[in-house]
Amino acid sequence: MKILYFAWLRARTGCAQEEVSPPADVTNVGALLEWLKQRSPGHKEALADLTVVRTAVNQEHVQLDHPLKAGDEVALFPPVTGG
Amino acid sequence: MKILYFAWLRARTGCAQEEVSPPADVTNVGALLEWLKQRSPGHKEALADLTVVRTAVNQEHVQLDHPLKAGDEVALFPPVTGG
Amino acid sequence: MIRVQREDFDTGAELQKLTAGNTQIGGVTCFVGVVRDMAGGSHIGAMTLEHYPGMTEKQLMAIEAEARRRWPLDATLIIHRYGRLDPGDRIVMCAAASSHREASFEACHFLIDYLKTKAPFWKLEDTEKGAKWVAAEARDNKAAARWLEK
Amino acid sequence: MIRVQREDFDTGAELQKLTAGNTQIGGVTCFVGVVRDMAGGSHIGAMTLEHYPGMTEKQLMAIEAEARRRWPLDATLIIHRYGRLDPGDRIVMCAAASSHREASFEACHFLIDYLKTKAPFWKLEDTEKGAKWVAAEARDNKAAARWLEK
Repeated sequence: MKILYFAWLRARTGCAQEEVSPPADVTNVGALLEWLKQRSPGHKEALADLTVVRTAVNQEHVQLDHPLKAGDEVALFPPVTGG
Repeated sequence: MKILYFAWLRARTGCAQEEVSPPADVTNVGALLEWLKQRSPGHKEALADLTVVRTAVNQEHVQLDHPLKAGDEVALFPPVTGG
Repeated sequence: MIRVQREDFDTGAELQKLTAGNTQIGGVTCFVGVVRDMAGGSHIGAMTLEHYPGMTEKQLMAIEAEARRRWPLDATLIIHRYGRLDPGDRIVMCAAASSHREASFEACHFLIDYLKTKAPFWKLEDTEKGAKWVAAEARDNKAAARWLEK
Repeated sequence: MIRVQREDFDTGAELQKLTAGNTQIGGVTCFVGVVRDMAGGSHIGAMTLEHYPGMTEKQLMAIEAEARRRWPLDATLIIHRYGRLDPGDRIVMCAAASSHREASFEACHFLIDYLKTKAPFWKLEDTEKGAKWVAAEARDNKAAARWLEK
């Protein structure tokens, strides 16, 4: 599973992109975020406040209850500020 | 007093502009229009339906009860269709 | 700024001039009106826009001033053409620049709605049945009425 | 049409291309967003727009398709830049052309409001206090929420 980080999530985790293999009980986005927190202090800090983290799966905006499957591209980013 | 006619009011009256001297009892725009109707069959036809005639005095939109004074520039035209 | 002219205008160049040098501006909304070749089911070859020189400028300036009174605007522009125009030709442009997106949208919308009911222009269309003065549309009055202050 | 690009765009030329050859179009409304040099009271030197390649295009296409589903539009355009931008630089343009003025205004407004909350762009501003990620604004969510279908 590919994880992408954007804006200050990338700065805090220290990575733009990583390949991860979460355990079988990580079945949705919310569980994935909890699991990712354990990867490093930077991940933990980046994901401390989930009210300012948005998620996309396969380039569509999703909520925390969105189910995951092998091969998904998951992106984590702050609320968007384009335009 | 200068009277200007635009669009089909000009076509029907047959004139773009004329100088008139209405009698003293013509004190507002409504009275002026009634008086102008007598100038020619074309004027009468042009002013037959006042619901489709708009008026300006000195280049400001006005209603029929707007008072007139010597030297006013009075314009008669259909509802505007610019833009 | 307002301009009444026979010649075409360059929308991009006008917008560029409007916002140049003012870095308070966050956005500019612009409306460009174009001659359609169908109106009321009749094919239109071309049209001639007549106006009332003097009053036109006066009314456009009043409309612009009213927009600037109502919204926090950094720049405004109205250009209206007259004379003979073909289908596809630009007739009018209105633009409003502001630090606030909402203000720029509302003010631009106000400019064109008010212009449609207050600026002394009249369209004479060449139709298949001959030249015809365009009638005012009730929906234009309705659009302008929305901006009446309560 | 949508485009995501580093380079600047020519607003007038884009509008010209958008409406060329379609004489059903009566008007086009266009919004151009520009980099301001003040935000939240801090002076901004420049900013860098980051985006999510792939998802950006997908979201912009979805927003455009939604506008065309909701309003009778003849043509639509969204151009969004990324990379480093200075105050006064154009960031984005949205345009909607229609035979109906109201439709072009509403659709253009919808395009920019939706883009602001759905397109994956993030602004990093150079401020006097150092580089700072711009926080999303509640009023942008409110602006987008107005378009929710009942």
